[in-house]
Amino acid sequence: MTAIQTNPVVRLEIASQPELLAGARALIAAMAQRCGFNEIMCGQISLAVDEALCNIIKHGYNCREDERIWISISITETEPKSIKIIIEDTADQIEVSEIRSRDLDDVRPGGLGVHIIKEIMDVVEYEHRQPRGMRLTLIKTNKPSQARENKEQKT
Amino acid sequence: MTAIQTNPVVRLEIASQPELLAGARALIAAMAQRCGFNEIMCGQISLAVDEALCNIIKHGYNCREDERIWISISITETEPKSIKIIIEDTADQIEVSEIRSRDLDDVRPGGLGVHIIKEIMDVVEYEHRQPRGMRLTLIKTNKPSQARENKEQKT
Amino acid sequence: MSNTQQLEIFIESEGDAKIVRPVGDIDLSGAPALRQQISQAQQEHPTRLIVDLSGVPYMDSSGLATLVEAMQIARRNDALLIICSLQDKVRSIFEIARLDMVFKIAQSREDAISM
Amino acid sequence: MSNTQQLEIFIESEGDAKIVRPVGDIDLSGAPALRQQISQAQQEHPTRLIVDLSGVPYMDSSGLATLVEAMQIARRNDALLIICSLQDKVRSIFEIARLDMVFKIAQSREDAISM
Ligand SMILES: Nc1ncnc2c1ncn2[C@@H]1O[C@H](COP(=O)(O)OP(=O)(O)O)[C@@H](O)[C@H]1O
Ligand SMILES: Nc1ncnc2c1ncn2[C@@H]1O[C@H](COP(=O)(O)OP(=O)(O)O)[C@@H](O)[C@H]1O
Repeated sequence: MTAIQTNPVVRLEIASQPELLAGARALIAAMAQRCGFNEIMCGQISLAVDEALCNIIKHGYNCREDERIWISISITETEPKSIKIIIEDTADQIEVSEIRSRDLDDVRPGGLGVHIIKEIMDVVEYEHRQPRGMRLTLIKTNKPSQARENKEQKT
Repeated sequence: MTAIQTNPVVRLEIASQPELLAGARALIAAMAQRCGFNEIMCGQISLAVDEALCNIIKHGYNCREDERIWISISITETEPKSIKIIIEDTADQIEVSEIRSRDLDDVRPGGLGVHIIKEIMDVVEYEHRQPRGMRLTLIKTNKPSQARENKEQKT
Repeated sequence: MSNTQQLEIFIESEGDAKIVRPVGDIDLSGAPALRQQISQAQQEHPTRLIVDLSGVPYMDSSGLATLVEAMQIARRNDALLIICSLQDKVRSIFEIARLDMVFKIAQSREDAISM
Repeated sequence: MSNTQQLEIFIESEGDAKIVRPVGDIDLSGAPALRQQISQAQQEHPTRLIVDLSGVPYMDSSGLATLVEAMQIARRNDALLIICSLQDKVRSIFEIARLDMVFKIAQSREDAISM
């Protein structure tokens, strides 16, 4: 599925509380920086993770604050460096095809999170965990020369 | 032992690599901020944790980079808010009395970490974990009015 | 280490414009407070509502949703909603969400007032 | 989100002074590079070695140990080691470690040169 074989160097477990997003973002941004991403990209990668965590809190756990979310982070040692972030929960499993943002032209509050995640990350893969919950795999590779190309292909 | 009964809201597991200290600091600073500490204090609390992690990497694991360190963070819900940080490893157990900094007047490189941790945190407790490794409990309470007093008592 | 900030929200007036100025990160934990302050400012039916983001280093889609809702309410009230003084990182999320063309965005607060 | 920086170290000269200017956090992962750069600057036997910390938002005891070692080497070489332009957060750790009285510390690089 992915070319990255490194063991996760960092694992974070947080309660499903909006107040903890800031801590998760700070950790992700610092790890992205270790991967050589510039400040704007570090901010965007932590935004993508923030959006995924928000969705788990809102949709997966219906805003219950006593549930758990696990985030594991690995960084490849070889160039071009990649950061891989796996986010897991124990929420009800839903069809992966139901996870999608609204049509961007139909402007209304909400419905942007999944779009933001997909715009920022190179790989965005939702799947069912065993025995329960969802797993989201996010990968971003730090290829300065190809960054532009990727973006153009995508849009 | 401690008055704080809250379950940890955040658990972090990192490999014993100096490159990961920045991520741990960023997380701790963001959590300390949730606890209402000002910017200087958030920086000092993450410095205390950084020093404890450095010691585990250097002395506990003899700079082996494939070992693990666990950090759990809890914050009290009631005023005055406290942050409690528990740091655990699986290194060889040593006598708690051996964990102490050099005499500050005997200026030479090193030998300051434990002193810094004790200056910053209100509670600093080392103990043996079962079945192996060490556990360090750090607590800092956000009592603006008493902060000065505590410091004066200590020095 | 971290320049994440606990959100504070200031309400200011200039002529017939009401200005809502949040300072800090706007995420799922901060967006409800912003929503509440904007809604309160809107209840006074100002002809011009300015959201000054100069003090916001970070916003996620919860913040965007709050602003889209505020814009829709402003339209119903025949009021003008202007967002101003975006930091680069926040501007980039408006662009990713393709909302940079949907909102009236001013460079500075002065521009927002005279727009 | 985070203003942690990957460490970069610049070596500059001004008159007979050598200036080592690290930019970024100095922790256990960055201290060895600082040690190596200072030691290299010391091998040229400057009469005055200035460590300009204006670009250092964070330092832990690994950084302090590096500076203490540099000071001891400077003493043996009859050279002057001056540290300048500490940010508040970094100054507070010098104070906690009671090293603020041990090092020669200047407010600015100009002061360090004319000291
Ligand atoms: N982790 C998740 N668990 C369950 N459903 C999800 C999850 N993430 C996204 N979804 C579904 O995808 C939809 C689109 O998500 P998103 O683009 O973030 O917008 P919003 O959260 O504002 O609805 C959500 O409304 C929800 O139905
Ligand atoms: N986690 C630890 N495991 C084993 N020994 C430790 C640990 N932390 C501290 N020590 C001991 O305490 C001493 C003082 O530590 P410290 O004040 O941080 O200075 P330094 O690390 O520079 O020696 C160390 O030299 C070591 O012997």
